[in-house]
Amino acid sequence: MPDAAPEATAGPDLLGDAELLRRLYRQMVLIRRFEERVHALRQSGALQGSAHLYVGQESVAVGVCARLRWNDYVASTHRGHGHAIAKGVDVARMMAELFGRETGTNHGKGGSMHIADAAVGMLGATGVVGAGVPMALGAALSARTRGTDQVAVAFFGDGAMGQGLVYECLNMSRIWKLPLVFVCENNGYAESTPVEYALGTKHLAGRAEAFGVPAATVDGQDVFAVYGEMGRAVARARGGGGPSFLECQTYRYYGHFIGDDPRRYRTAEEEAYYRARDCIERFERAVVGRGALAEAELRAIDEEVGRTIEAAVRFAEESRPPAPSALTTDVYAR
Amino acid sequence: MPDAAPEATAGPDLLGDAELLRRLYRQMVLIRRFEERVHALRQSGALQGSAHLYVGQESVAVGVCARLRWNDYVASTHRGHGHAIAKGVDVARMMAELFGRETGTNHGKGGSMHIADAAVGMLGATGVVGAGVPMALGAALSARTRGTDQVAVAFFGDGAMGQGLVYECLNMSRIWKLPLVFVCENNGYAESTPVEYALGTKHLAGRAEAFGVPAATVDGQDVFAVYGEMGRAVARARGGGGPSFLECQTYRYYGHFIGDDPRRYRTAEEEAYYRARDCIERFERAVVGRGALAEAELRAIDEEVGRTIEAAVRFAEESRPPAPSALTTDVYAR
Amino acid sequence: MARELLFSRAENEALRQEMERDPTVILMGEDVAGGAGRADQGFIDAWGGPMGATKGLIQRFGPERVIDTPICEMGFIGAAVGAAVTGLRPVAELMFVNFVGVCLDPIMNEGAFLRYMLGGQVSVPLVIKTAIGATGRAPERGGGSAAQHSGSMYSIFAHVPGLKCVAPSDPYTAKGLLIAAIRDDDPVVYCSHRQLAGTKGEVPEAPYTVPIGKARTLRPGRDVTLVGIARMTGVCLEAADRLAGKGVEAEVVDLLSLSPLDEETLVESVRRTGHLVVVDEDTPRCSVARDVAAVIADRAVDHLDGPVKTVTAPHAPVPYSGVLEAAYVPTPEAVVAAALATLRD
Amino acid sequence: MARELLFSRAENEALRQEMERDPTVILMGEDVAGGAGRADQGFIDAWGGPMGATKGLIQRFGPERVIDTPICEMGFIGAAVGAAVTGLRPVAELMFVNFVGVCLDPIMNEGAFLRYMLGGQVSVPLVIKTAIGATGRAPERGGGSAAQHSGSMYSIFAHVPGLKCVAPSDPYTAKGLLIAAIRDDDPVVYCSHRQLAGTKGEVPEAPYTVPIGKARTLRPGRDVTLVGIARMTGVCLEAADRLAGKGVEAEVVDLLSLSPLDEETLVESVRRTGHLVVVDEDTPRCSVARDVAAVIADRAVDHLDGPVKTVTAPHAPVPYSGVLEAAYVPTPEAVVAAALATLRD
Ligand SMILES: Cc1ncc(C[n+]2csc(CCOP(=O)(O)OP(=O)(O)O)c2C)c(N)n1
Ligand SMILES: Cc1ncc(C[n+]2csc(CCOP(=O)(O)OP(=O)(O)O)c2C)c(N)n1
Ligand SMILES: [Mg+2]
Ligand SMILES: [Mg+2]
Repeated sequence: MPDAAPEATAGPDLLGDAELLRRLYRQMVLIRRFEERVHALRQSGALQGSAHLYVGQESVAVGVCARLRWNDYVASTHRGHGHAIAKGVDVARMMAELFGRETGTNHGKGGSMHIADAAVGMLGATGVVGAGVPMALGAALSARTRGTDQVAVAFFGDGAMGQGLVYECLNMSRIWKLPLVFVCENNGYAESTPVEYALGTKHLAGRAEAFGVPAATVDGQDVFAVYGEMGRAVARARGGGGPSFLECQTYRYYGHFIGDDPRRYRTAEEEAYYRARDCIERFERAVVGRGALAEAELRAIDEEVGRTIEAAVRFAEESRPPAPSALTTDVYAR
Repeated sequence: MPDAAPEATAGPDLLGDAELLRRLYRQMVLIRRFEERVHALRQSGALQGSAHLYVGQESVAVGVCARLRWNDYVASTHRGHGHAIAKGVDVARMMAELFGRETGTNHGKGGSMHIADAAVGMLGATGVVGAGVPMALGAALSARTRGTDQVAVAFFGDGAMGQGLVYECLNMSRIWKLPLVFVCENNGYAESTPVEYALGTKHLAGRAEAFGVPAATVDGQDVFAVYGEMGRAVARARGGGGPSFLECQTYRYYGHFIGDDPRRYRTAEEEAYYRARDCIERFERAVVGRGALAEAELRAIDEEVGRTIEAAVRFAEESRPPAPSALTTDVYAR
Repeated sequence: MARELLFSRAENEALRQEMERDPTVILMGEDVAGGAGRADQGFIDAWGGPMGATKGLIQRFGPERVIDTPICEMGFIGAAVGAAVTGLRPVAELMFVNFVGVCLDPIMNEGAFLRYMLGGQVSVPLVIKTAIGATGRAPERGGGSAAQHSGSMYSIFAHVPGLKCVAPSDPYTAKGLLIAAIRDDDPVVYCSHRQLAGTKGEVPEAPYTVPIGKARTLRPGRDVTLVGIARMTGVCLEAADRLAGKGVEAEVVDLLSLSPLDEETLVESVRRTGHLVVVDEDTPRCSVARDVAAVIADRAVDHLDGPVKTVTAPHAPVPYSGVLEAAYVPTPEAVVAAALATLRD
Repeated sequence: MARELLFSRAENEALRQEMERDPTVILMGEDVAGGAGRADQGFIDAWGGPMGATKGLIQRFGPERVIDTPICEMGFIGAAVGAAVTGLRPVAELMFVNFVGVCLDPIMNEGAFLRYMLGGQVSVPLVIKTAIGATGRAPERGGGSAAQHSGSMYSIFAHVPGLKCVAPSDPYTAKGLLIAAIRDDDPVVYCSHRQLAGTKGEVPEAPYTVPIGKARTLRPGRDVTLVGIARMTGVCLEAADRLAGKGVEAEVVDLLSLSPLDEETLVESVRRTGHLVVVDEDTPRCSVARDVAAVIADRAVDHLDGPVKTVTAPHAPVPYSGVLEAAYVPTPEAVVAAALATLRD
């Protein structure tokens, strides 16, 4: 297994776009530091509440969302921090949400599994496996009916491919030619269940193709590969060409939720294999190695991100919890 | 369109089995006469209650069930009379059920959409589109766990292929290698919605293949074709080889339910095309034409079937409705 | 003379008028038009939805707003939720309420909870239009539609916070409640009783709303309050007639809104009459009927002069046989008997 | 001294003993064992189900009887129904009760209705084991699991004819009710409160059943009846202690069986005490709490000396924030206040 990690696949066009490279890097690092901080806060007992960490998969969210406009739509999953950050949700308000504070994205009512920010098209994470997919489909339908050229993205895991709902949506997206991109994050596991057991295969794109939805499989730990394929999918969607399916092969470094020990069901060798392909390190090697960005630039970004995260934690800690009256507001619009 | 109807595909082995031929013929005619009688009773107002007629599709139920043993399982649909008769349910008790009588298969509590007879492995029709499929899957799982070599069949329509549930079952059947045969009766319509609109294609077998389930498409109006392909599927299932998927291309002659006028959504030409391929007529041409059975034999069967149906109607009409107390029995076993 | 319309035509008119008024209103469901994709062959609007309630709309508004769906309630109602939070006001047709079995998730966990989970960021202006109730076919000649097509089940919707649920009892309330549901910024389940579809009544032509959250007193009376839901309101009126013949003055309240519940009207009525019978075609356990009874037992117990009675279906699925189905659904006789029982001393 | 066990170990023991006793009992669900298909790599039983309640069973009974499923509740619970009518007694794990949204159909339209629709031809000996309730995490340091993972929702199951539904309140009733559910020939939803999983109590080692359909009186009292469900039974006991300090003798009834309902025990208690408070973590509308209240308002109205009170969650989804979650769930203080309100005159 320990074959050499392949280089990230940035072509010359991308390597020439320093602005883009900085953005991709910053977002990947921002997600990782956010998550690591959440992990530490949970370990210390300072923070409680259900949370599923995205570390290891950053290149998927970042590569996908880098192709989107602010008013395109994203529907997310229980493992949604990365999607939210990549779509532009403010990390301070996200952290405050995890702390259950009034200043949180959802005013403390949703927590990790439901982080949303309608202002940037983040429709929300959903805790029911698969349930975000029709939400994105509906957003795509809505965009088309309203005559905009907005695109919708549905993120979901390999586990969600057990749910029939996903196939219902593949079918509808195709017959209505909707501007929808299915992004399947195949990290190999649903909780402790390996994908090759649950679905009888490690390769999921073929299922989408059987529904007439063009599908591609990419190395999800290569942000350029994701960005490249997503470019084609978004162009198809925005151009009226209908849905696409992107299978991103990736890996989560932590357990299913904070507290889960993944060594109960995954080998150290397998983990090592994927960690050797770490999306941030590969990005750095490709970009610095080929002189597209100076290492110092990256370190400066690291530092800025570090400060941003610490400010987010302070913001969260200093924010008030919701007023007791919040218990029964927002149940109805009126 | 009016190309010549192809001959039914009986090979010499089948043509030599007069016993089997008589059985296939009798069951197809029994289903048709039963249904036509129900239609007439409904038209005259003598009978009420939801019912969906199977006429036109007889060769599917008969070809499939002719490969099954009495204790193999069948889960059916809202259009279930044909499946029930082919699996060996008594038509008198079925007719009594439609009349809502105590002597009915379900003692009058289920009606057309739920006809069942556990004694012959008919697990029941179900009125929720797709819901019979997991039932058959569970029966297959049960057979395997109990160590029998029973096989289960799930009948469902093209419309059911819109339901994600069917794909959940394809997936489970495959990973667990269950003795299950999926029989998709593609009659081109779900209510008034054409399959090529609802599913974007007229060809459904490829979807099963994408789940790793071996699939075949047959001319569902040719009882020998169905019987042949079903033979392979049952052998695979009983031999531990796992599930199969059979797409049977067929047609219903009447409307979706009794009272629906199919000319609101189907052309006369299309109807003529399929009627020219009528499964009973093609059978008769093939069998009599090639001397496997004498025409007189078929006429004798016709007569016997006619008497059986009339006796069934009399039985139903003379039976009592359920006692008032039946309203609240059978809710619980105890 | 005022204009009379069939119940299902009143619904049709409500949909048409709202779709005209507001271009964000769309309609989705199986065969809401029918014959889909065959317009070039002259097949359009072949079906027109259950009871023909959506007939004619596709000709007026086109297939982009009157959307025939594949059979996938979980998927298309989930999509309706997604559309509702992004600028549309979808009306999703759930052919029979029993099929909530295949789509409770988008109705409850997403549709109803989303606004709260998101801290009020979004509204979910969604209508789920569905058919409820037994068929009422001729007892001796067969039966109805049996257990999977004849339920009422609205107590499930009333239970879920974030949802609203209404059940009209005549063409007038059908049109008014459907328009109110469409204009409402929250998800509303609109329950249309299949046996009412063919009934007639006065319906103003101009659009109007019947307010969600308000019950309606159809007949005043001082001896006992009869509360009806959907078709049971007619049963209560008939019972009230019969009770009048026995010298009992029954007040009839048409509940209309199952969630939110108009507690004030109910409490106020029972405080006057001292006696309550709630009539509900749904099964009894955790029903709207018992919910109303419990509210009264909390808020008006001092005014009660007898047991609070509920007349409901038995705790059993709906039977097929016409004979059994007729015995399943509450009758005026049963309501009269219950009313007399509350008055027993 | 009698043996003490954790609630979740009591459930584990119940499953193990029944699977030993009866080879037709099987277990299905997501990660009920875990690490599936990796036994050759030494990964077996990696997870052991929610709260580890099914840990160790696959080693004993093998993957043919302890079946890890893909994530497809509608499919595998539908399959469990099919297995139940063909000779097995499946226990299907529904990780959290909210997920009933994706599988109500096989539970209701098939599981619960099948026997009736088929005129008694088949039984459906199926157990759905599910987790209910809020997390109860520390208020100021974040939150719980929010709206889609913290519901109670058993009123939906109680509403459905053909289903039974139980909710144990301690390790003893957990083991006894789970065994009873497995042996029952009808479909039973077994609701396991997540906050009880880590509680300890006396549990006999030999298999035993706690009868379905019977409530249990945990503390006698003559002034007011407090009825608790699952974790709320402990809340009632605590409230009873506090009420004792105020000179009020509260009787505490542990409901245990939500369907069928033990009306006799309830009616008999309220006839003695004349006052009733029902405590339920579920939302109020069409809840089990209001169902019990309505039964009393019908059957024991003459014995009531005050309003019938229910103490429930508000009509709102479960919030994430620990501060709000703590305010969401009924507390002993709220029960005491309700009890005093029923005694107000
Ligand atoms: C309908 C439903 N069933 C079960 C669960 C419990 N659950 C939460 S996450 C998860 C696994 C999801 O796996 P996958 O889709 O691969 O996403 P990943 O966790 O790997 O990101 C499960 C079973 C759920 N949330 N919803
Ligand atoms: C879940 C669900 N949705 C909708 C319906 C209403 N309905 C009954 S039959 C039917 C069409 C089914 O089409 P198909 O599966 O092709 O079977 P066919 O009627 O052609 O035999 C529909 C939509 C239903 N019974 N169940
Ligand atoms: Mg995964
Ligand atoms: Mg069809």
